[in-house]
Parts: sequence; structure tokens; C-alpha cells
Amino acid sequence: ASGDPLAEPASSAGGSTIVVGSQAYYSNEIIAEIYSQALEAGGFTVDRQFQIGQREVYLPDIEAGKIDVFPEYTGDLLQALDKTAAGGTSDETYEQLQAALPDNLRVLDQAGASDQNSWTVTADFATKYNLTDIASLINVSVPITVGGNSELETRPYGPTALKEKYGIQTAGFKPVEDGGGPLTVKALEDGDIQLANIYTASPAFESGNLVVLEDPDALFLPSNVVPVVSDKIDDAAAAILNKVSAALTEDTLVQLNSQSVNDELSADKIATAWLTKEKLI
Amino acid sequence: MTWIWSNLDLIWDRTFDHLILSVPSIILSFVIALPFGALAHRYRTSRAVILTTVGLLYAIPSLPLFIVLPFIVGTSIRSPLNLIIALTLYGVALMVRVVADGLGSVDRDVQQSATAVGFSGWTSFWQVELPLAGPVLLAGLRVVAVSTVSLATVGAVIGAQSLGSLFTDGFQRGIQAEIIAGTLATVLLALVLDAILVLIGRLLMPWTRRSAIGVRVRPDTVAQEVTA
Amino acid sequence: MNFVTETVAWLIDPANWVGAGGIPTRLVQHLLFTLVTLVLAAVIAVPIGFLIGHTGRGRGLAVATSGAFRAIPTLGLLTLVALWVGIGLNAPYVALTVLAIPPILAGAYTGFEAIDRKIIDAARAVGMSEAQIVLKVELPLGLPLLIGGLRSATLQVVATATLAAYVADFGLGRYLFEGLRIRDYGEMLGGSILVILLAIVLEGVFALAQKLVVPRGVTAGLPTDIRDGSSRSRPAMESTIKEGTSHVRNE
Amino acid sequence: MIEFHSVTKRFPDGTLAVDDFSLVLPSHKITVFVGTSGSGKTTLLRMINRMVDPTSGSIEIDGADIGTLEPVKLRRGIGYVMQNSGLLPHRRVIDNVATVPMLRGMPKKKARDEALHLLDTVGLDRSLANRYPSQLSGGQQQRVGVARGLAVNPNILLMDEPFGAVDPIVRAELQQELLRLQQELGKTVVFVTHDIDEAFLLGDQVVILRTGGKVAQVGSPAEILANPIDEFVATFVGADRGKRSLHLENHGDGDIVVDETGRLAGVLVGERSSAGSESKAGPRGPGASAQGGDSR
Amino acid sequence: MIEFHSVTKRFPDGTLAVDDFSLVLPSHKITVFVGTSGSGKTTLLRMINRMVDPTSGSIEIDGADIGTLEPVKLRRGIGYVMQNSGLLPHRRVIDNVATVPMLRGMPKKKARDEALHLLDTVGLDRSLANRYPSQLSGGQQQRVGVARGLAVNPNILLMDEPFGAVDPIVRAELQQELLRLQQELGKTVVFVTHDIDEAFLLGDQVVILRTGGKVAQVGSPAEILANPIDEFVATFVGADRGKRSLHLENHGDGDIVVDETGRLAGVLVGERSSAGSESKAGPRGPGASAQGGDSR
Ligand SMILES: Nc1ncnc2c1ncn2[C@@H]1O[C@H](COP(=O)(O)OP(=O)(O)OP(=O)(O)O)[C@@H](O)[C@H]1O
Ligand SMILES: Nc1ncnc2c1ncn2[C@@H]1O[C@H](COP(=O)(O)OP(=O)(O)OP(=O)(O)O)[C@@H](O)[C@H]1O
Ligand SMILES: [Mg+2]
Ligand SMILES: [Mg+2]
Repeated sequence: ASGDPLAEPASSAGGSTIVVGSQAYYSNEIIAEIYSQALEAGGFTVDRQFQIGQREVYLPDIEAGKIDVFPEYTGDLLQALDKTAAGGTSDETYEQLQAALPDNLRVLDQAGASDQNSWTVTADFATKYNLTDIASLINVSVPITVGGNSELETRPYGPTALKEKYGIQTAGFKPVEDGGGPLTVKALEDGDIQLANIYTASPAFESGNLVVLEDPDALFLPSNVVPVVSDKIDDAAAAILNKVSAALTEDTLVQLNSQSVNDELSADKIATAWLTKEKLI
Repeated sequence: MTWIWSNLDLIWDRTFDHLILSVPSIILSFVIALPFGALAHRYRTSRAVILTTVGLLYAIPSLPLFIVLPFIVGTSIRSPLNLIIALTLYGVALMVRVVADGLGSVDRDVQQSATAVGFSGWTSFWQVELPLAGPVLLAGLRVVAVSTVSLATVGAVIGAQSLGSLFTDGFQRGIQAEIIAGTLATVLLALVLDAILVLIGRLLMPWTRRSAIGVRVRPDTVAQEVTA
Repeated sequence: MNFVTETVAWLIDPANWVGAGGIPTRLVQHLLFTLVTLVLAAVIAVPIGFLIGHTGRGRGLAVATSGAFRAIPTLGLLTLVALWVGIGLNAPYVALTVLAIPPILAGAYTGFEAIDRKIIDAARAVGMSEAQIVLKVELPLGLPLLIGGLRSATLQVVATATLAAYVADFGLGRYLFEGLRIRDYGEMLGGSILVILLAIVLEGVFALAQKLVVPRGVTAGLPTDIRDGSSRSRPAMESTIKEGTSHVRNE
Repeated sequence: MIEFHSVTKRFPDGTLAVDDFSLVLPSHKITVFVGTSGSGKTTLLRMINRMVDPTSGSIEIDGADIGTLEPVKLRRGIGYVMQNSGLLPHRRVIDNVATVPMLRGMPKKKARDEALHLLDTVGLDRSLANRYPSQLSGGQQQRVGVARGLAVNPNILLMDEPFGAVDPIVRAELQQELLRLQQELGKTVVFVTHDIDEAFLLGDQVVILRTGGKVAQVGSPAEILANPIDEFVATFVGADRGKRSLHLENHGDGDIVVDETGRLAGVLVGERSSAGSESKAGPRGPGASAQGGDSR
Repeated sequence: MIEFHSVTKRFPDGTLAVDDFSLVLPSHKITVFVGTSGSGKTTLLRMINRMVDPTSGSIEIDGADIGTLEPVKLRRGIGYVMQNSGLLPHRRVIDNVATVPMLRGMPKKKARDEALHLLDTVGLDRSLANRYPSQLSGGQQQRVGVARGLAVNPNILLMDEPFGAVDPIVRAELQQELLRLQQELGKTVVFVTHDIDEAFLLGDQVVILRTGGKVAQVGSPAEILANPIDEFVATFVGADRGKRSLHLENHGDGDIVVDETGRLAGVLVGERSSAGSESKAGPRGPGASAQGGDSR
């Protein structure tokens, strides 16, 4: 692909380099690295600006056009842009997101992979109280302490929503600022918390010790992985990214995350291996 | 620990990012603190005002400062400049007091004799007071250096790349080796900068090195050692 | 400057002043945490500092280790320990105790060292035992600098205790993190202002304590001597300024 | 009586501060160690109350080897006065004086009462009792130091350059005061100074030391002045510089005494007399105390 | 010639340091201000180079009112030597001496060459030139201080207790050295001390001050000693304590001179002579310098 004649004018027309950003979240960084390597293989020059905090930090930069490609999650981003967004199915959410984005930004194709919020309990806890979906939490006879990033407490799907939509009364909130990472899992296992918000693509689910509670009332919006891009991304670049998204399935993301957390591999190695395997580079 | 060996380049990159944040801050703190410290040293009223102000400055928790600063100075929140400004503020807060104390520690006899033999105020400041305050300034600067390096890691929480990024990343991925590597690298970096400052001090202040024949107490030794 | 009004609005919102997540509760949590941390650090650092100050031995080692301690980033230690012990206050206690040790240690041993050797020598010469020298001479004379060290440690711990909210539902730091995550600048700045106010109040308390414990004789004669006769005690005082009372923060 | 038997002191860093020093310090007399800086005066003095222990040799007080005594207890029975008084800055004058008696278990009230008396003894106004040392002049501080040294009514009083830091006029006063006190109390005093004039004024026995704690000459002031044993002593007492070689000059009103460097020494009064009990030229007996007692 | 005309100095805090002081300080002579601590000696000295400006009154140097001169420039033309030498601890000996000439614009090389010569003048070995002040003994430091004071070849040399901090033997040496230098160079020297012996040794004109900068007596040493104007002066010069009232005692080998307190002053040599040009009893003219010059 490096000999693609289209690549040259494309990259020079839109400026010399494409800036790819990522959240300060390892999984997001892996996806950003995949985008970057794919783009580089397509003849583009990439400037990586990874690990740049949470949405509130980088969103202004994307809106200002300082970042050209950013891996995002449809539902999460939609809620960040429009607190009252209704959501719905994966495709509905994607459409609403397209509408909610400012004029200078757009999203390319969404991937099959999603990494969405969830209410999760330990398998033991689920068995003990016979839990399957969120509504069944009503069976729990002990106080339920909730854990997750501190913003969870006020999010539309947070403890308040639990009460309003499912009538579940929680006993308290404990912040663990690791984005549903190992410490949150440890807190669940230690019984410091009973209910946690863990991203569905977390490798923690591989162990089978955790159970995601089903969400029939669509408390959580579907959050498929999607690149948010600026005008600088031309058709050639977009085509590359869309190919990546097409290959990025639900299971893939969990595997990639597992390589990072369990095998302690760095994002670039994980990305190269996957892209090579998928024959994308 | 294998993580460390397979990610040396990452650690090195973050160390470099860290240097970009901390070294300019340390230098700027010193340069900016000089005039304010001198002012605080010279006049009683300005002393109270300046020292109280820097005292308050130091009470501001770093995290909100990192976030609020862009609104005040107009930099982007994750730009290194933002962090450098914040770190410089803390450095200045620390250093101003040191400069005032350092100038105050200069032997009055020496100062007076300099005036008596005909040093003008300005010349005396640069050629007598400042060099003689040197050992105290150095001691203070070493503290500033160490604390700036340490403080810069907090920037990772708001997305400014530094060795602190190894903490947040390692924390999420549950890789202890990554956090340990970040911590060790930070301590090491601090100690290296500290050693460099000591070396610079040796070069610039040769007179403090020579041991006295007479049993003259050098006012600086205690301060120097204590803050080592 | 819209965030100023947001901050004021947040601070005066009565809803923020009640309940488990209310300002009074978090303020008390923050204060208690600070106190416990200081006590922990003091229990470790003060005896070591006194021992070094009294014997003059092990000073180099103490200086070097406390220098390295100073360089340990609190955030790193906090996350590391948290991975071992889980969520809650244990990790913050460890991390912040480590933070508080160097200034207290320095305050303790510089306090002892700053005492004119002649005074101690004379005390020994008139027949005081070592224990009596420590209790009746070194302790009262070294107390001001020790308190200076505690003061400096307090300021650091109060400001840095905000990081405890990284792994626990705790203290004023919660407002900072929550405000940061949900882009509520009013909450974030309001929380910061509370931390700053708390720090200022504690500073005041310590300044007062420091005044009260300076043995009167040490200050009594000074004003009469206009011209500078204090060159003897100066070196030691200087180091303290740097060490005991200067505010060094490593988060 | 204090006896040094072949006492040597080598400090851990190798400095030989005192080398094979033997001497008898008679009771009820003032022995003065005089010498330049580093000649081991302080070291010698501090060996008497075991602040320093000799490397070899022994020291006896009234026949008892002090090496066998418990240092803290020994010290509580020996008065000690040093330059800059060494007072505890955080205690009032009276408490400073009462410190050691209280350490020895005397009730506070009694100790304070006695301390007040001691202030009288050293010529300090009782109104100063409640001040802190820093609120006193240098001379007053030294008097408190002496009072503290006397508080346990010791037989031995060690004084390490006690008047080294006060100005010449006050110094002269304190010297006279010490002579008066000594006539009254008759302690065994060991006095260290580097001022030869002071040594000659105060000493019944003067020990001139050279660097390394070697004795250059021992004797009464007159003996030393009349017969400096070697050039070092001559230099030290000022004989070689002509400072001690006086001659008379007539200048109108009377005879002026001038030394060879041109320094005025004084005016000649009275007639030539032979050495008497009142001057330091001869031994001064305790009998002289009656006269000194009045001057208080 | 330096003239004080009704000079008064009141410090901002109200201290009256000098009160209506008038005096003429003759050229090429040593005038000594002597008095106890706080008597305004330093203040008087510092008014001469405008380190302190008088509250009222005026000071003239060779007829020119110094109030009209630029202080920094004035100071660069007046030598200044103080206790603890006041050397810059961060500069080598040679650079300390060369400081002022270089401030006045002399090229570095020339200034250093001259500085080396000055080290010879004050009797310091050139090998010390590259040391830092802290590497010298107290006496050596004072010599460097004097060399620095002489570096601009000033007519006036101000010396504020220059020998106050060195031990007695070195002090005597430095005093003799100053007298030798003065015979050679004939500067107008203003010298401050609180040691009356030093004042009498060095001063052509001695000014005894009492607290508050009041003149107690002015005159040559002999005049003051022979006729102390009042009790204060008598006390100060030691006459009242009998320190200056000497008598002779016979002690075997010869006549020993003893004062009334029993202090040994020295041994009598030679015969009675009348006051001559060699002693401080009479005025010492510049003619005496020829003789002193040889002694170098
Ligand atoms: N604790 C010590 N360790 C090593 N050397 C010492 C110690 N104390 C004294 N000395 C050395 O022993 C020698 C004699 O010291 P000492 O203090 O007895 O002298 P001194 O005659 O009292 O002098 P000064 O007049 O300066 O008080 C000096 O060379 C000194 O440096
Ligand atoms: N800058 C000043 N401000 C206020 N008072 C001062 C100042 N300098 C000197 N004094 C006061 O003026 C008086 C004379 O001081 P000065 O230094 O001239 O005395 P001195 O004779 O040199 O004393 P010493 O022998 O202690 O050096 C003293 O009472 C002193 O306290
Ligand atoms: Mg001594
Ligand atoms: Mg003076």
C-alpha cells in the first residue's frame, strides 16, 4: 500500500502529518496505535499524541482541530456531547452521534468492537442472589456499595439512574480512579464494593469470575469503537481507517486488551502483531 | 520486572518528557525568584507581602492549579507549557524565601566592608551578596529541583506526559513493574539533577571547597548537607 | 471568568453542605486523615531525628535517605501500594506518611543540632546525665525547629491528601477528581479553595504553637541587641529555614 | 590536691593534645594553665572532671583515682565555669544556679534560696534572679556562671577562659572579684587562659604550655618573669619584645614607666620594697583573706 | 587633615550615637578613638567615608566638605580596615587586595602586580596570594586587610578595631608592624579600639569617648596618663584601680615593677631619662621615620 499514488497528494494536500490522539487508557491507546500504524503503512506521516487524559481534557483539542484522528466510543461520546441523548440501538446511537458532532468533525464507520459501561458483579455474588439482569439486584439483601471512576456517581447511568429506572437502592459510592481496572476488580473480589462499572472489553472477564448484568432497559448506550476525525482526513485515509474498523470485532478488542494487561505487551507491539495477522499492513 | 527490560525505550521517552517539564521550571523558578527574593530581603514591608503571597501559593493543591491555569494564561490544558508554568510557580514560591534568607545570611561585616571600600549598591549585589548567598541558594535550588521532579508526575493525571504516565498506565493495567519503574526513574532523575547542581555549585563556588586552616565555621555547610 | 461565579455558586449551594458527601464531612475527614498521617510520621521520624541530633551519628545516612524519600513521587507510591492492599485509606496512609517523614526528621535533627554545643557541653560538665540533657536541655531548645518541621509536613500532607481520593471515597480531594471528570469547575475550584483555607488555618495554628513553645529566654534578650550578635546561631537557623519551615511538596 | 601522673591524651583523629603531663595542683590555690590556642589547656582541665578521659596515665583527687569514679557523680561535685558562661538559655538565672543542687536532689525551694545567696556572693543584684541569661550583660552572665559553679559548694572549681569574652574593663572587675572570692572561699581553682597578664595576676602557680600539651615552665609568676626558662617562655611573657623591660622617663609631674616598644606602662609611685605577702611575687597565704573579706 | 565640626548623629531609632563632636585630626598622624562598647567610635569612623551621614554638623577633609562628594567615589579613595578583616571570602587573597583598584578601572594585570607588592609591604609571603581568606590565620587575614586598605594608596586609612580578633601575641606583632608601616608611609590614620593599652601604644592623639559619643579627654598618651581629666578617664586608663600606679619590688635578681593590684608589670632596666622623641610621651614627628625605615 505504500506505493499508492493517491497517498502522496492526499497527505500533502491536508498538511504534512496526521495527528492521532488517545485517551490515558491503555485500550484506547492500542486502538490509536493500530490507526497510526495503518495510516503509516498507507504512506501517511503520523504524529502520535497518546495518553492525553480523559475526554474533558482532549475534547477541546479535537474540537479546535489540533487532533485529526481519535478513537472514540459512540454512546460515551454522544452522552458527553449531549447529556439528554436518547441512544437506542447501536446504529441509532451512531446516527445520533453524527448529528451531535460539531461541523468540523465527523465519525467514520463504527467497528464491531464495543467497550461499553456495564454493571458488573462477581460470579459468586451473582449465584448467591440469583442475579441475571440489573433489575434482579432487588434480590440482594445486603447493602450494595458501588465502585468506579468518580464521574460515575453523576453519570446518566449512575446510581441515581439505577434507582429511577430499576428501583435499586445503593448504599454508597466508592471512587476507584482506574477506569474499571485491576483495583476495581480487586475491590469487588475483596467485597469492598458489590457492584462496579467495568468496561465490557476488559480482560478481567476472561477469568470468568465476573458477570455483567444484563441491561434490558438500555441504561447504557451502546459504545462501539469509532474514529472521530477532522477535515484533514481525506478519502484515502478514511478508507484505511474503515478497513481497520471492519476488522475490529468484539472479541478482538478483549484479546488485545488481554495482551496488554496479562502479557504486559506494549501498544505498538500488540498493534503490529494484529495488523500483520489481519493483513492490514 | 521483565516489563522494565522490554520497555526501556518507553521509560527513556517518558524521562525525556519529564526533563522537558522540569528543567525549564527549575531554571525559571530561580531566575524569577531572584528579584522577588531580593525585594523581600531589602524592604520590611515588601518582605511581609511577598513572603505571605508565596506561602499561600504553595498551599494550592497542584491538581486544580494544573487545570485552572489554562483559563488564566490561555495555554492548552495538556500543553507542557501549562505544566511548566505551574511547576515554576511552585518553584518560585519555594525559592523566593530561600533567596531572601540567603541574602540575609551574608555576613554583615563583609557587606559593610565591601561598601566601605567603594562597591556601589548594584556592584555589591552582583559581586558580593549574590555569590556569598550562593551556598544557601544552592541548597534551596536543590530542594526545588527534587520537588519539581517529583511534582511533575502529577501532570499525568491530567494527561501531560511524564514519568507519571507510567503510574496511571501501570495502575490501569495492573502492572506493578511499570509503577515501580516510574517511581525509581523519578527518584533517580531527581538525584541526578541534584548531583549536577552540586557539581555546578562546586565549580562556581570554589571557595567553599577549600578547608579552612583556622577553625572557621562556614555558614553554608549545615544548610548544604541538610538539604542533600 | 465564568468559573469564578461557578465556584462561588458551588460553595454557597446549601446542598453541598449536608450529608455524607457534604463539605463539613469531607473537611473533617481531610483533617483527621492529616492528623493521623502526621502522628504516624512523627512516631517514626522524631525518635530517629533526636537520636541523630543527640549523638551526631548517622546524620549523613539520614540526610541521604530523606533526600531520596523526598524525591519519591507520592502518586507512584500511592498507586503501587493500592495495587497491593486494595482500595480505601491504607494506601494513602502509607504514601503520605512517607511524604511527611523527611520534613519532620529534618526538623527534629536540625532542632537538636541548632543548639549551641557549648550549652550542651556545659550541661554535661555540671553533671547532667545523658537522659537529663535530652529531656531538660535539648528537647525544650530544639522544640521550635521540630514544630517547624511538623508545620512544613502538615502543609504538604493537607495539600497532597487530595490524592487519597484517587483510591478512596474520601476528603476534599473527591471534589477535585469529580469536578475534573465531569468538567464541573465550580466543584473543582470550590474544593481547592477549601483545601487552601484548611492549609492556611493549620499554618496559623502552627505559627502560634511555634511562638508559644520557643523558650522565653531564647527570644527575651534579642531585641535589646540591635547590632548583629547572632552570627553564631545563624548557620543552624538557616538550614532550618530551608529544611524545617520551607514547604516542599512532592505529590 | 589534684595530681596528674604521666597523663597523655591522644584524640581518635590522632591529635596528641597532651603528652606525658605530670603536675601537682595544690589545694586552696589557683593554678593557671596558660598557652596559645591548641596547647591542650582545655583538654587538661576537662580531664579533671572526666569530660575527657586520658589515653594513659592517671589523675588523682585527694589521693583517689578519678578513673574509678562515676563521671556524672564526679562532675556534680566539681564546679565548672566556661567562656560564654554556658548557661541554659531557656531557664531563668535563679534556676540556672539551682540546677545542679536540684539534680542532686535538693528540694526546689531550698535550692532557690541558696541560689539567691550565691547571687549575693558573686555580687549580682537579686532583682536579676528572674531574668533569662540573654537579658544580662556578658559580665553579669559570667557572674551567674561562677555562681552556678559554686552552687554545690565544691572543693574544686574549674574555669575555662571564663573572662575571655567580656570587655577589658568588666574583665578587670571580674578578675578582682575572683581574687576576693578566693580569699574568702579558698577553693582549689584550676584556671585556663591565654592571656599571660591574667595568668600572672590570678595564678599562685602558673603553668605555661606549648603546643601539644608540653609544659614549658611551671612556677610562681615572679619566678617565671625573672627567669624565663627558654626563648619560648620569654617570648610568651613578652620579655623578648621588651614589653617587660621597663624604664623610667621623667615627664614633668612625675616618673612615667615605659617599656621598650614605647608603650606606657604607668606612673611610678611609692618606694622600692622587697617582695611581700600582698603581691603575687611571693606565695599568698590564706591569711590574706581577712583583708579581702571587707571589700565586699 | 580631617575636621569634625559640631557633628551629631542620631539613628532613626532615636539612639544618639554622637553628640556635638568637634575635633581636628592632624595629617600624617595616628588618631585613636578609644572607649567602651557603644561609645560611638565606629559611628565616628564611618562618618569619615560617608558610610554614615551625620544628622547635623559637617566633616571636612583637607578643607573640602565631604557632604558634597559622591560617597562611592569618596570611599574608593580612603583605605578601610575592620575587625575580622572584612575580606571577601569568595575571592582569593590577591583579588581581595586588587578589588578596589579594579573598581577604579585599573587593568586586572596591573592591579594584581601591585597587589603582590602590597603583600610584601605588609609582610606576607607571596605564596599566600592564591589562597582564599578562610585558608589564612587570623593575623594573616588582618595583614591582607591592611594591604587592601593601602591598595589605592590613600591618604587616609580608617581602622576599626583591626586587631580585635587576633590573639595577644599576634596582636602585638601587628601593632609593631603598623607602627613601622606608618613611619614609612605617613598616612593619616584613624584607629578605633577599646583597648587602652593599644591606644596608648599607637596613638599620636588619643580621644577617649564616653557613651553617647561624648569626648571625655583628648591628648597625647602621656598627657592623659599624667593628668586624667576626671574620674571616668582615670577609671578607663586604669589609674584608679592602681593598675597605672606602679612601684618597685626587689626580688633577688633585680627590680620587679608591680602595680597596686599585685599584677606584675615587668622588670626595671636602664636609667631614668627625660621624655624623648622615641616614646609616645611626647609628639612624634615625621623625622622619626628615617630610623623606622631601617627596621624593615
Ligand atoms: N574532641 C577532639 N577531637 C580531636 N582533637 C581535639 C579534640 N579536642 C581538642 N582537640 C585538639 O587537641 C588540641 C588541644 O586542644 P585544646 O582544646 O585542649 O586546646 P586549648 O589550649 O584549650 O586551645 P584554645 O585556647 O583554643 O581553647 C588541639 O590541637 C585540638 O585541635
Ligand atoms: N544602624 C544603627 N541604628 C541604630 N543604632 C545604632 C546603629 N549603629 C550604631 N547604633 C548605636 O549607636 C551607638 C554607638 O554605636 P557604635 O557602633 O558607634 O559604637 P562603638 O563605640 O563602635 O561600639 P563597639 O565597641 O561595640 O564597636 C550604640 O548605642 C549603638 O547601639
Ligand atoms: Mg580551650
Ligand atoms: Mg565599633
